[in-house]
Amino acid sequence: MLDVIWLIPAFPLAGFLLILLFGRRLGEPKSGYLASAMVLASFVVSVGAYFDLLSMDSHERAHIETLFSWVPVSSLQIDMAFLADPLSITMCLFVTGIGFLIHLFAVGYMHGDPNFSKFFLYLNLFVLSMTILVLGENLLVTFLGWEGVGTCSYLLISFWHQRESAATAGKKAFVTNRVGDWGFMLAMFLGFEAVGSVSYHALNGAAEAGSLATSTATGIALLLFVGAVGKSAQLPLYIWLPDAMEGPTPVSALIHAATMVTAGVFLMTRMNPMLAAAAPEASTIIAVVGALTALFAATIAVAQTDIKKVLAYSTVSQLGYMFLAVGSGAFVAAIFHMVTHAFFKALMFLGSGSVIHGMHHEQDMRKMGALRKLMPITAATFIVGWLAIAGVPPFAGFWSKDEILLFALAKGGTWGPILYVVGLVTAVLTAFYMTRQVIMVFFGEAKWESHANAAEAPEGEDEMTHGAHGEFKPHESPPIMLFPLVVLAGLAAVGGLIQLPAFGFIPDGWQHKLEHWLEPVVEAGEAHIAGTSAYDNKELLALLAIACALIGIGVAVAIYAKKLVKPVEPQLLADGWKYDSGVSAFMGGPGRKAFEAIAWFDKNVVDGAVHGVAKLVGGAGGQIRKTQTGNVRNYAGIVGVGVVLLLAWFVIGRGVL
Amino acid sequence: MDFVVFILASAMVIAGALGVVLRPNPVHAALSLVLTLFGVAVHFVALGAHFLAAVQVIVYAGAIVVLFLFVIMLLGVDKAEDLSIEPFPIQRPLAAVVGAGVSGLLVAAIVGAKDTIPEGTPLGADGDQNIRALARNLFSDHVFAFEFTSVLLIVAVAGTVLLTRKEKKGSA
Amino acid sequence: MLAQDDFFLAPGIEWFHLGPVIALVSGALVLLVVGALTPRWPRGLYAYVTALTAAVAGGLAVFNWNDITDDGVSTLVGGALAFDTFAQMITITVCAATLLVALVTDDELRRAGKDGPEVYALFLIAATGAVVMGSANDLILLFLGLETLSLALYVLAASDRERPTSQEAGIKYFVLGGFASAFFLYGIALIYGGTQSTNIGEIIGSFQTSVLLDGKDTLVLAGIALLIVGLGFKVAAVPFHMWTPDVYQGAPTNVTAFMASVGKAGAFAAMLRVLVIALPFHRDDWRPAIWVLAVLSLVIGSVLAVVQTDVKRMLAYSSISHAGFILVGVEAAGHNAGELAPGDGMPSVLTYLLLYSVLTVGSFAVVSLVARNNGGDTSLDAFKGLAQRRPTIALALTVFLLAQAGVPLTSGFIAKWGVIQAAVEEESYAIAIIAMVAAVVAAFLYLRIMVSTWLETGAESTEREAVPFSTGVAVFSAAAFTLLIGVWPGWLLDAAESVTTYAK
Amino acid sequence: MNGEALDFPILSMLVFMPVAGAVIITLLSKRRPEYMKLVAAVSSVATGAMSIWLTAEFNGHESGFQFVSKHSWIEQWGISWHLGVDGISLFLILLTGVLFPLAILGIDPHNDDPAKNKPYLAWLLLLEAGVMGSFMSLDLFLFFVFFEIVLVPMYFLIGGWGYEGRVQAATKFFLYTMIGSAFMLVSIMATVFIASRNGVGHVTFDLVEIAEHAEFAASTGRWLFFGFAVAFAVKVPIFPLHTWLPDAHTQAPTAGSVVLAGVMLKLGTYGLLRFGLYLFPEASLWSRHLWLSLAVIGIIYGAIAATMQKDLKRLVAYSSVAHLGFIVLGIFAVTSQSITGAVMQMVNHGVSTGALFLLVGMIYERRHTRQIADLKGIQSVAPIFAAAFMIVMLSSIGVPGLNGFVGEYLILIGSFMSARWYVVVASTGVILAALYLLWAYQRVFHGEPDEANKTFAELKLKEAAVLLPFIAVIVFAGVYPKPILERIEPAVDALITHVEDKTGYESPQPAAVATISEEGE
Amino acid sequence: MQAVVLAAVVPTTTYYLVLSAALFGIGATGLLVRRNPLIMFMCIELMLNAVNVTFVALAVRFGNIDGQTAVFFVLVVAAAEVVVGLGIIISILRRRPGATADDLAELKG
Repeated sequence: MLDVIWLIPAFPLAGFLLILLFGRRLGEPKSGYLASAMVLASFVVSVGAYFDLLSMDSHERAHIETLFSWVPVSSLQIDMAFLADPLSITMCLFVTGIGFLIHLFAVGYMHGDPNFSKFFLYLNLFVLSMTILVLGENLLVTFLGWEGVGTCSYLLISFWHQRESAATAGKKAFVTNRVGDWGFMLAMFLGFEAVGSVSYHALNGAAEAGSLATSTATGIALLLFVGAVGKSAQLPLYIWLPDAMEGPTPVSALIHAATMVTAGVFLMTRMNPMLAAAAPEASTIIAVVGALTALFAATIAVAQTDIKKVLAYSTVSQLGYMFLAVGSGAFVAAIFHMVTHAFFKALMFLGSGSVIHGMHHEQDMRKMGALRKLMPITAATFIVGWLAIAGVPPFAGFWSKDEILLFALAKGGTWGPILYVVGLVTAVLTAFYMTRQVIMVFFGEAKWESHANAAEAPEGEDEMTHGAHGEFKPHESPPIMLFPLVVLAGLAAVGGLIQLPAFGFIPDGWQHKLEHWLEPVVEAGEAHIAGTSAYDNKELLALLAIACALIGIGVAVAIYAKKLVKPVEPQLLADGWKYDSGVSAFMGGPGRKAFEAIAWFDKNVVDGAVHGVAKLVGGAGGQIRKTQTGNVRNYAGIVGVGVVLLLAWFVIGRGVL
Repeated sequence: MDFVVFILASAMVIAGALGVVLRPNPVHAALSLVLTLFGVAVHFVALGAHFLAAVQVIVYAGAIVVLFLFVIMLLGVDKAEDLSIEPFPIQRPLAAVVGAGVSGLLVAAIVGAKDTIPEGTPLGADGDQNIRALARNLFSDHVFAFEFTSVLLIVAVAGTVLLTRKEKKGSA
Repeated sequence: MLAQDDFFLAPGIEWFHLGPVIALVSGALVLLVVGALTPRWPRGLYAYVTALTAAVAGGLAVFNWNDITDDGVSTLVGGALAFDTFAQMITITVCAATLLVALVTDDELRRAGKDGPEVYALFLIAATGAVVMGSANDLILLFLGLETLSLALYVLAASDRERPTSQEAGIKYFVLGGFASAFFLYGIALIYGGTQSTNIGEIIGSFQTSVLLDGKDTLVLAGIALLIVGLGFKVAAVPFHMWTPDVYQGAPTNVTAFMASVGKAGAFAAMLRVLVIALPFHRDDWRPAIWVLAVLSLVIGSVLAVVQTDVKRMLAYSSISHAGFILVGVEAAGHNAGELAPGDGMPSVLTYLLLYSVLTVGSFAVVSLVARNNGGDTSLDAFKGLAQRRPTIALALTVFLLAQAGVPLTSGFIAKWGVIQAAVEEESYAIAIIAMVAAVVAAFLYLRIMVSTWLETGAESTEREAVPFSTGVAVFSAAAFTLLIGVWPGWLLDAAESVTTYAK
Repeated sequence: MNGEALDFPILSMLVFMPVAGAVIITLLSKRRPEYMKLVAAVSSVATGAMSIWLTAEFNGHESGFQFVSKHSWIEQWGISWHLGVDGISLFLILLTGVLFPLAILGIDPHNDDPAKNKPYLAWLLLLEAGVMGSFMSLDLFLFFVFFEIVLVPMYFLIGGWGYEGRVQAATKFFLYTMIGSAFMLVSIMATVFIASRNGVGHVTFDLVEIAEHAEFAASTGRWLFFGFAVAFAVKVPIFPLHTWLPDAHTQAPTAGSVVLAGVMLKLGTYGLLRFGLYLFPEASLWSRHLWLSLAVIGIIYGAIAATMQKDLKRLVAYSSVAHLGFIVLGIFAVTSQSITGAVMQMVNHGVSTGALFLLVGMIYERRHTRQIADLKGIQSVAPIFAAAFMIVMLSSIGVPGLNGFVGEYLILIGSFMSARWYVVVASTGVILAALYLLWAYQRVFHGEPDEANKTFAELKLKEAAVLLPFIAVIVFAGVYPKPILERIEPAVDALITHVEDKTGYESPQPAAVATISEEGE
Repeated sequence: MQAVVLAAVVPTTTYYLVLSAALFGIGATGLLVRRNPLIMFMCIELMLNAVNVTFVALAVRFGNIDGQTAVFFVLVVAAAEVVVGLGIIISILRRRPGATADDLAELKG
């Protein structure tokens, strides 16, 4: 199966091309099924590859499949090649797996959309790009996928482009991502200069062999991190992700929660030897940025009212966790969290999609409530997701989050404890705002009744609303949408199994499955931190984490369900600390002014100089022509002056002197 | 004696020249020109260029100035020019600069070269000899130029015809 | 002394070698005499007789050229004329231009109803003057040639008595021309004072033998200055150019064409004779002066051309700019004047003169066609819509204008290239760059004319220009020549490069 | 040089075929416009076919000039008709050969009277001949002739078939470019003479001979180079000499814009390579920081200026300034990758910007406006049109997988080794590129179409047929650039070796390239 | 005393040349100052005569007749010039009686 690893991207590509050519003819829902089938096929290939790898000796678990020479210019030889190793196959598995589920979901969700097949066109293109991203044998192939997913993200966010906000959000996502890409590209350049190649093999090999200067390695690592910050929506570039919720909900689930946004984490993990070779400060920076983002986004999520915005900020926050892991050297934990997060966050996004679908495209949580009765399956699955993200054992989220916190503390030094505390606080907040959301949506009183008639479909969306408006009643979604929810809920519940920590009470064979699997790629497993006080007290830490989760849940229940305390939702938090609006204001204000100034400069100074010269010539001509008075005596006078000057030059200049 | 002649003739020349420039009436100017031309002729005689002196008087004074006067009369442009008016304020200073500059620089050149001008065997002062020499020179070295002057005269003839012939429109 | 008096050596007269001059004068005489005697003389033939005469004269010059290549250079008629290929080249240029002008004039005059033979005779005589200027080996003869040319041009400029501007042009040209001639003559006198001769061969000999012990010969220097004044006036170099725009504009268009071609060719020929051939020992003295004149002409000619609205006047200023270009070549020729390896300066000037003559006659021919159609209007407006009315003529005009702008694959480019190359070869980079930049400024004016011609539409009522046969032939052959040389200049360059001068 | 491969004088034919077409069109009667179109089609398609054939016959392993055709032209001045192709010029010729038939056949000048299009077609063909010649000339004189002559057809195309401000724009274009050429002309001559005295031994305008044998003193070479460089800098155009470009682009008819952006701007960058780096290696290296700085300024400045444009064509024009900045950056970084990338980017820019102009032209045809503010929501009414625009735009932004990226990437990665900090700044250009293009796209295509745009017609079959080759190249060159790169590279390597031999400069190599390639096996 | 000295002085060539230069300058000035075209011509004649004086003086000094020959030609030229010039003036003044040089300024700029 490894020889045909290229089939993983090839199936979505085929889907893309088929829909491109026949999409309109296929129409709804056939094109959706076609797309889903293609992704499923990819998933099957991935599974096959997984088993192939599994059958190999752990240190030979890397297979490079070169398709063709892509960019060969003398010393720069870049192949279009795919690397099948535990990391990439892990990624492929969950990308295609979750991707398939979301495709299915979308078939239901996008029902009735006039651009139905186009949506799946984009989705398949996205899966294609994403699989290229993760399978890439070198940075450039990854970058191809990296930009490809960015483009798809742009296309999908602005899918409902008639809405100004959607169009703007798409553009914002792309441009912000490009800021990160700048770093990514520079990292490649630096890597090529230092190593003569951009393949992971060569770069990581050089890093491991210690043949890279620390400064170079640090540079590469941090520049890649800049790229990751952009793609994975970390501070300060996270601003595009909340806006990206303008896209259809399956898109949010697939791209802006499960897969694309984790690409940064994947990249850092892929390059982990480079990070190891870099100065320790690099890791610290990553960890700090991750932790700060986690906390920052969590605080914002607390005050959001849009069902998807909460999830979006939550995603940012969880991604921060992953970077905290990366920065702490917990690459396995990062991947682990990535996978579990993919499960539960995709689940919740789809759940929210189901809610939105059922609520006739109403996203304001304040207009929901008590939906569990009307949408029982959605509610049940959502609650699983909630428990998972809140960190309640034994749901998946608990295990991964716990491991990250463990590593953060084990990092030691000045930063270790601080990061750990930040992580804990974030965990409390996470539990709090997720509980808040669940309560607001599924419990409490049904506020949607009073808003039923006022609930107008947002502008430009009327063609997508279905059912009669007259009798407004939220309804459960069709089976095709529920099926993915159920599957994901299952995964979210038991996903932790893939990497249970080495707690005493867990059987040996179950422990560290992911770690062992990923070992050829990521050698720094839990054994790495063995001996630190954190490691020794990890059961204690786990209890602390559980406590935090419960505190968060408890407080939220107290406030929103029991109404013991009046909710405090500062506007500042709802506004995201005014950061986004500040950036926008800057861009629209001084930034735009500066651009305009340059345009003005171009028109008036640079071009003005050109026209000035023309004017000067014309003006000089106008002046000089005044000597041409038409009077013959004047002419003679000028001739005479010429004579005198010439004579003077000859007689005095050349003669007498 | 030579010097006295020189002074007198030069005075004629300069006076005449100034007359041309300064006399408002064109007739007076033309007559002043005659004075100059005679002065030049006197110089020619003093220098032994008898033939040229004769030609100077005959052609210049006799023909050219007469022609001038004839035209003045023919056209009736003997109206005196008001020299106190100069429509272009810069013109007179300019003229002064040009006149003084040209003369001055030429004089400077002449003075600067006065010792380098070679002196050859003086030509005979005899008028006959002068004419002979001139003729010999004219018909040997300058015979082509001499013949070519006829072409120049054709221009004068044909040109005048072209300019002054009364022409009926559309006819040959 | 007395013995010598009786000794008279009649100079030999090489009749055949004088052929071009004789042919031209004879043609003029035939026209005048026969024209005067036979009032029924078919008028249309004047132009063709003139053209034929010019062609014959040019052909004779080609014969002469062959003789010179075979037998070497010499002098004619007792050292009065130089018999060298330089002179023949100028003769050919002058004859070619005269031929074209005659063809253009034909219809121009007939239409105006004044077609005496005098105009043609004057053309031929003026051409004779120019030929003599180009071949003169004696400053006095050169002066006579210059006066012949000038006087004929004065008359021709004033010859359109219908238009006051023509007469104004005539008198301005005359007054200033006389003024400049006086300077020129004084220059000859001063040179004579320094060298005891007016014969170029003897002048050179005098400089070769006399070694100035102390100081400089200020007489000669002042003489050179004044000669440059006279020549500068004739070639229309700034600041002696003042007459040019007025006269070019005022004179009848065919005469303007003649002035710009034959007049300029003769004047530059004289300049080369005087400066490069006769005064190589003072090349370091006169070169800077020429440099300044060249730059001034280039800059002022181009800049002033840009602000004009009358096409004739534009072309007048452009001719000043062209004069600047040619002066660049003269300057280049000055670097090694008098040496055995004379460099590219002289050939480049000769090439430029020939090519520019054809170009400018072609341009003015088109101008005359347009002007006639518009009641004598030569403003830019008159050219509007020409492309719609007469695409072929417009195309020819475009060729001429592009060539004047120095666009490749036209003769103008070859001309400019040659001159600049000569300058660069002598490392006169500054002047080369100034010339090229000035050419760009000047290009603006050619573009303006093209814009009017092609891109603007004229009044509906404007009739199509009538294109008489002879003018059409002239325009067409000039355009063909322009393009031909642009693509295949080798033979002309060969000829120019092989130009020899009599310099003893 | 192996000219033996083909007896057929293909290079000369590439020049003369369009000329012949132009001449025939000129001679044809005005009343039969369809014949003119036919002749134009035949001659341009034949030229295109020959250029494709040339590409096919081209020996990709050869670094020297191929298909050389050399005939003495103006012997007196040492000038010959000397044409040749190497990897650097090959694809520019191909691009020219292919772009012109598309422009001629696919784009009608917005002119109701077909008879008036007679000169239009003739000028286009002449333009093609000029551009072809420029890319193939191996003689300084010949190159100058072609380089200059292209101004004339372009002038008339802009002036005659352009938009409201056409005359001024055409004049500006003509004079601006001519000023640059003025310096080059003097430089060419000086080069020839100085070379003849220093190493060459005789007066010749032959590029190869001069480049190989001439030894210029450093200061001399710099002056000479300066003369050339000014001309090319205007043509490219390099900041701050770029202001003719937006005007010319905006006012030119669509075909003119396509050709201008597609191939004519490349004359400048091509010239910098062929007549800058090759002819004056020392001076080029000496002045490289100036070039690199200007290139980087151009990238950022062009992008910013583009962002603020209100006219769609002007926007694309300014984007050209930015894109060409990348190419200049690549040229003067002097590494194998950067120059190869620069050459490839010349082609890429020609394709994608050409296509952009084509699309903008189609918008204008439909809406008679180029103002962004007048356009809205076109994607809703013309999705295929929007998709085509999107692909071309993404290529222009430099999204990997499309052609624009490969060139840009090679330029940047190559330049990074020799001009690190320039690249750091230049790379931000990719952010800005996304900004201005996406913003424009959003304003034009997104949203609800208003009344005026409701009737925006979908892509027509003919238009699609014209666009398809562009898009095919965009995708192909992005996915599989190897056939292009491997033909370019030998020539570039030879050029770099030449530079190294002449100056002692060492083109930077990645540090561990040797060891890695061993490991890689 | 004075007279003796004067009589003893022989006017050298330089004297003539200086005189000529002065005459030439006066002629040039006159051309710039006078408005009557006829008088402008006369000024040109003055300049030509100045040249003649130079030629003759130099010819005598050199013992070289060329200078005198030159004067002969100048006379012819002057004559021809006057004829042509007067022809032009007549044709103008016929049309515009009394016109001065300043009045003929239609062509300019």
